[in-house]
Amino acid sequence: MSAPSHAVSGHDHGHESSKFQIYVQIAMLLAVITGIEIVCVYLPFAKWLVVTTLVILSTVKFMFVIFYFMHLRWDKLFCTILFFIGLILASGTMWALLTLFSAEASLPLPT
Amino acid sequence: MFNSLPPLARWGRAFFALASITLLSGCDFNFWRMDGHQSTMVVDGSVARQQLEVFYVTCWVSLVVFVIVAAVLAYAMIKFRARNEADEHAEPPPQGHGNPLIELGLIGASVLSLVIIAVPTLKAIWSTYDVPEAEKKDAYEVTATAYQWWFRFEYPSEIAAVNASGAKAPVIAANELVIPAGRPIRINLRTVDVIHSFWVPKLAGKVDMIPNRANFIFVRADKPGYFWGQCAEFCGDSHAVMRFRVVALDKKEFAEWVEQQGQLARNVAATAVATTTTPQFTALRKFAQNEAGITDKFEVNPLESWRTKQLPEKDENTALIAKGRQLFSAKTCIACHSIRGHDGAGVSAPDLTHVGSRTTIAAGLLENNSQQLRRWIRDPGSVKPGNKMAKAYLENKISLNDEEQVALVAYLESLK
Amino acid sequence: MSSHAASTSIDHHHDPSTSTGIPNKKLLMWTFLASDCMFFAALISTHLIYRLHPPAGGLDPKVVFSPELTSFSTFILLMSSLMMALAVTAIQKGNVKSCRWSLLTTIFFGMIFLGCQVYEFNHFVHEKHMTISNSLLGTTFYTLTGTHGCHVAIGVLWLALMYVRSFKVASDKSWFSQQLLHVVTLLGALLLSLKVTLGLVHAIGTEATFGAALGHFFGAEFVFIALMLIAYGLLAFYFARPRGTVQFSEVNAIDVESMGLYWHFVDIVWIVIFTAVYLLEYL
Amino acid sequence: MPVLLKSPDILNQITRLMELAKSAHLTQEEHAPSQPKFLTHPTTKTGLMGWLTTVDHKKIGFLYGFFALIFFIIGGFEALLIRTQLMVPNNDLLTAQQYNTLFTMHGTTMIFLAVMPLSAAFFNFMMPLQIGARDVAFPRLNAFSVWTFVAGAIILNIGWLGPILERFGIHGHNAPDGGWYGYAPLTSKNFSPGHSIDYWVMGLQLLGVASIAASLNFIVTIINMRAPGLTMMRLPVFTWMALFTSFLIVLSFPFITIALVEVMMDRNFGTSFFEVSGGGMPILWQHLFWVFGHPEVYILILPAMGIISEILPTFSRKPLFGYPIVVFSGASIGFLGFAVWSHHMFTTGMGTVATAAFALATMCIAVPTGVKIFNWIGTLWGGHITMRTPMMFALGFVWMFMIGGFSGVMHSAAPADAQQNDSYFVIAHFHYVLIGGSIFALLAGIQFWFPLMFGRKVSEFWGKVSFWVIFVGFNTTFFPMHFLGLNGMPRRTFTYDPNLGWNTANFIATMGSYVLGVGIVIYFAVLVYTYLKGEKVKKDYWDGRTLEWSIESPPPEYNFRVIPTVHARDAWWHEKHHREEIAKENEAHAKAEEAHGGIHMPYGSIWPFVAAFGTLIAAIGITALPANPAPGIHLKLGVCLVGATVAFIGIYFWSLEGNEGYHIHLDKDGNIIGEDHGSKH
Ligand code: HEA
Ligand code: HEA
Ligand code: HEC
Ligand code: CUA
Ligand SMILES: [Cu+2]
Repeated sequence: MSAPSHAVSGHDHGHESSKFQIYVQIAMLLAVITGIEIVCVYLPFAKWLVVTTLVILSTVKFMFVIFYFMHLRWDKLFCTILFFIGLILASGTMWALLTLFSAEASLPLPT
Repeated sequence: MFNSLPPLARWGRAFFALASITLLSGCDFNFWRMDGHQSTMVVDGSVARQQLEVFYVTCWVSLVVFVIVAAVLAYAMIKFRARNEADEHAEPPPQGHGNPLIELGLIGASVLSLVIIAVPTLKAIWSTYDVPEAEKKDAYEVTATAYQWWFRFEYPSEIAAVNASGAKAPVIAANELVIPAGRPIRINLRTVDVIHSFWVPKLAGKVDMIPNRANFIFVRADKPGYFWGQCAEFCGDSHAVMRFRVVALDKKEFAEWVEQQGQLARNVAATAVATTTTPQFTALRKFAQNEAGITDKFEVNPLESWRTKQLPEKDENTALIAKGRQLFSAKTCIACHSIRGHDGAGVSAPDLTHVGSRTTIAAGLLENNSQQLRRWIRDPGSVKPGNKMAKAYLENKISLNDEEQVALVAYLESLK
Repeated sequence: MSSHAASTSIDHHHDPSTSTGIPNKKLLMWTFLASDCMFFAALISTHLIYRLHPPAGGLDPKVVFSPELTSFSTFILLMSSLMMALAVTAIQKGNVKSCRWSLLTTIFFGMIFLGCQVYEFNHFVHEKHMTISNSLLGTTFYTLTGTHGCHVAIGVLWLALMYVRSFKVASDKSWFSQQLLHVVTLLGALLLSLKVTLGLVHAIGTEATFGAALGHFFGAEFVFIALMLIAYGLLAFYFARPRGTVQFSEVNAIDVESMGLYWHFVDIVWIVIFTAVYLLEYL
Repeated sequence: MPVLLKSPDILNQITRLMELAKSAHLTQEEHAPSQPKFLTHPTTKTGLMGWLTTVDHKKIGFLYGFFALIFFIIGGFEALLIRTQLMVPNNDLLTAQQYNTLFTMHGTTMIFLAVMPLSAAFFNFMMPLQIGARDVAFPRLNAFSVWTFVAGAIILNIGWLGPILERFGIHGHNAPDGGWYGYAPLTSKNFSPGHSIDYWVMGLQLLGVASIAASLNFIVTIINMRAPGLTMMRLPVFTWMALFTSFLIVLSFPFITIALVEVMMDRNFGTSFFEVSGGGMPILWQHLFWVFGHPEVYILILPAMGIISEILPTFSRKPLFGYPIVVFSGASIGFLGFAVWSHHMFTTGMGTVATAAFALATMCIAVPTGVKIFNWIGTLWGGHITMRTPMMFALGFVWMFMIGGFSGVMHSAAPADAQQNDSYFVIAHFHYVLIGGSIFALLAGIQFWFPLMFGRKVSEFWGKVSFWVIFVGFNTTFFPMHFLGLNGMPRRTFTYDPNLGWNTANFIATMGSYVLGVGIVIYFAVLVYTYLKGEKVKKDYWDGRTLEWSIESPPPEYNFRVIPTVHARDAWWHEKHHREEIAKENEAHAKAEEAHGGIHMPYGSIWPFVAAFGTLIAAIGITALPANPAPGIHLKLGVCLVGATVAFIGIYFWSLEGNEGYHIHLDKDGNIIGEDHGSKH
């Protein structure tokens, strides 16, 4: 994630024009993964397996978008850290909340 | 330990001495003794005791750490203080930046002190949470339901007739929870409106009553006694006056009480038709806003006061009672209250079947005597702002004249 | 900041006037996105908690949701992200024209996504009888996806403003009124398109044959179609006519890039929502 | 320009005119499109317009401070009313309703309208000075923050007009009365039918927007606008704490924003997030609130710790002991702060495991906090401690905060907390950390930086008198509350019976609060006097260590004649001990800067104010207007729409305005010898 672009200075946008290719490829990849996800749901596998697969696949999509489309790969590491502080805290809090509410003591009153 | 006052609290005393003479007439000094009716320091229940023990651990650890740190701080403040002009303008001291070893040592020491606190904390979290497995069989179950601003207590294991035709349902009481002493009690905590909290400091710490949530609390009273409780979660206008009582009885007395509560409401035969008798009653004295509803006499031995309440009043005016019973329907009280065996099947208000046998009314706020009963039914809103009964008075245009008040009071008092 | 002129080269990953070399606007955007993560964490948690503990007798999302439409709009949003990324590269190279086209496409895809959402909400309310207030599922679902939709809408608005901004001509005294009209026309065209498309979809849904649907559609939407065409005409031939050197160049790359970050973020939130809210329900 | 021709002194005018035309022509070419009239930059620096359009971080800081202190007095007045009601049992000074309103507004005001903005005031004023910057990264965003804060404060307090509206037959308006953490479902339409909760919801919502916007700005400023050589590990600790606080705000406020949105939807659109009848779980509100709420209390204390970490070294004439560890512990406090929220919910029946986990996590926080205390003592150790007023308050902080921290640790033992929760023990705990902590530190900060901000010095004698009165009053008020709590007195009660053993302690507490009030009055009276008549002082009054002391007091609008180059941690202290080299360096830099066209200053702008004003209108539409009877809802929506439009116009014009500024030129002593408005950037 260090910035190779520093070496390439000025109007030499050599690596930039190849970005077009990368972007299109990634977009295709994202579309394909989305397709796989949709298929996954209907596969007759164990629930935990499908859920894990879905979570992993979405994470992959997520990472591709932030590292390529959002240039984290080419930007200063600091941007990545900054965003991941929020991301990790957000996922952590979400996880904690879901866990708390799954505890027996927290079940809503049966109706 | 609280006898050794910090110097600042002594200042407080000085203030107190200055002004108390004029302002405080009935003041007592258990500020330092910490043994009020709702004290968490002088307790009568096993759960509260465990919680108190944890508190003492935290308190002592904190105190020790505080004394050490404070001593060093005080020493530094005195020792390194610039004493005069020359000192202040002297060459600055060496510009040292820190000492990792000291830092690590102190971190280690802090962690250690925290471990001392953590261990009993963890133990008590498990032991105070629920009735211990071994005693589950013996545990007694009650359901407490909070309403704005009173409590309803239901005894699922005590089934009794609810009307003359013999339909059965669990025994229901309000605002005074009677439990067997010595036994573990598991109280289901429910609420019908907002969040409330069930707190009887001498028996156990609080647990909240939260809508759509099946909370419960475990308490055990060491011995028979009379305990003060209080709703401990802000629940609207009259949260402050949402109180209740717990009465713990020995086995035999508890059984008697259950037996009596299972009865339908007491019938007092009218000897004459009420309209012809002129009732004798003392005038209602004026009550100040927020005036206390509990007398000192009651305080002396509340459990004894409770016992007296179980027996019928001495000279009952039967005519008056009969008229009160009529009025209870006529004034639409029955829409909200129920009196098993008499009229009324309302469920949105305290069950009044045995209201006469309770020591307090209006959720522990007022002592249950004729003056306070009258004060309540005359204008419930002035006692408990925003209260549903006052709202009903407005909506149904209920107003009671002196005579009616007295009749109703007589009737209510007869319900033992 | 940005005191260095455009004449020298611009390194888009390094801004020498800041301590870290990251341009201020980019840093601002990344920090905001970190914060936005927490917004969506709160919303998604609310939704999932109530999905894990649904009230008895609540709606079954399997019956309500339609995976085809959602998959389609997911795809659309992914593509809009691609176009956005291309817009950023274009302007970084100083290619204003290409940047404009990419922006327009992004706007277009964004509008399709919004259209799908409007259609979906409409469908859920009228056909599936799930409203925001009649069920907990509706409550959390509409709030979560609605908030996401608001993000998309704000993004579209921002894109539209940026697009118009790229026409600001240096020597034009009336640039302000021009720009205002341009914005209004663009937004008008977009809203009219949305209206017309939904009208078409509605017509197809209600009429039996395609011919009847078209007839119904033209009958009902005639005025809107006409207005829409006028708006597009104005956009293409009046506002976009060449008028001199524009004040929009590589220097503005950072503005487009920050906007892009926002847009991509909206996309990744949707990636999460798509999985957590829709797909998991079909297990 | 034609106007000029009418002027009598023709010759003179014509030459000027020609010059003007020339320069106008020049600028025309450079960045041609002439701005429409309303987009021209305001240049007034004085009067009302000067304040409304200011983007100067110091003036904005001053605005924050001014409003915060007003609200502190208001919140304090509310507290005094609370204390007066509780002075004796069964007091009837206030009705239950009034009392509930008072403690709600007291808590909300103190936290959101007094302590937070006061911290923001120091962040604004001092942080850029400490990092050697001439402004924050986004000056207009900064102005937007302060005005949105004011809008939020207005919404929150507008309910006080209720009794007046009542006279005109308009009912249901009241100041918020649901407690500062407004637990659902008490805040639902069902149980709070009037408008009071709406005011609370929208007020907090606007304050959230303001806080997040301001914090984003601070984060970017601290990370990106540091003077050359000022690496992160050389940052003054106060700036570090500003950074952490801003992160906490940015990361925790979203949770309350969403929670408030959900309440608002429940109240207005029939959703059932917290409606039991629709399957909602009110407990969810508590989680969402405290995920925000606990970080919030660290938002209140971290700036205070930063201030203390500046004052102690200055008055011990020694650097902060263990700087890296202090910084790191600040970060861990902030981070751990997100993992302990449920310690406010020990009594909600979370089950054993969750309770234990949160109890342990909470205890962990005592470690990094302890580290700070130890390092402060280490800083004093071996120093030359000069006991000036700021130092008195700072030391008072260390003592009092410690006591508050220890009662916090007592809370963290969940079984003990089952007794303490919602009792006066909690009240004692958090007033020790909030007043003994935050307020003491902020009062110390005011004393400390007053000479810098206004160029006048506060009388030592009166400063110390105010300290002692406040200190004694504070302890007399809140120490007895520990006993009250342990003796079973519940909080949020407007009355109590005389038979519970609480009379004495309550009476003492009330007397103490009066003493505290007198102390606060003395404190501010002295400040006002000093502001008007105090003795003038030269720069660097306290022999300071960080960069803010390197400039004149009061600071000039451009802050630094030359952007300083930093070589060591306590940059100004270092500079004072290496005068010659640094003076040379600075001269070189000054020349370079002048060659680049002088000092860049941003123009003022009215648009942030307009945008904030729009949010105010919209919020009034949402909160104050009734939905019924019939045309009501349209009026309501209409007003909201108008507000949103105004806000949008504000933001749109603000973006069109562009971020150009002007340049000023200085002579050697920092006097402005010229301004040029011609050039861009
Ligand atoms: C400035 C704000 C602030 C700060 C800094 C703190 C700091 C802490 N707080 Fe406090 N707290 C509040 C503001 C604050 N709190 C408020 C406003 C409430 C009530 C909200 C409401 O209900 O309205 C509250 C309530 C509250 C509760 C809930 C009580 C209840 O309602 O039942 C708890 C429970 O754990 C708690 C714990 C702590 C702890 C462990 C710390 C720790 O961070 C303290 C750490 C500090 C020290 C421990 C002292 C110094 C350390 C040493 C000298 C090292 C050695 C020490 C040891 C080894 C013990 N706080
Ligand atoms: C930073 C936050 C902060 C600060 C500084 C304070 C300051 C004070 N607070 Fe508190 N307080 C809270 C935050 C704060 N508070 C919170 C969050 C709650 C919980 C609310 C809730 O439960 O929802 C609370 C609740 C609370 C209660 C409990 C109410 C209840 O539960 O029933 C009490 C009771 O004594 C109290 C007292 C005080 C006092 C005496 C001060 C004093 O320090 C105030 C000192 C200041 C002054 C005295 C101002 C001086 C001004 C004047 C003297 C001008 C006056 C003019 C005239 C007299 C005409 N506060
Ligand atoms: C809303 C319908 C309503 C009506 C009608 C009503 N009450 Fe009540 N009543 C209540 C509620 C609610 C309470 C509990 C109030 C509290 O303590 O907060 C109560 C409490 C009482 C109590 C105290 C009970 C206790 O154990 O604390 C008595 C006695 C009483 N009511 C008598 C009456 C009489 C007599 C009438 C008719 C004149 C009446 N009520 C009409 C709702 C009603
Ligand atoms: Cu019920 Cu407080
Ligand atoms: Cu906390």
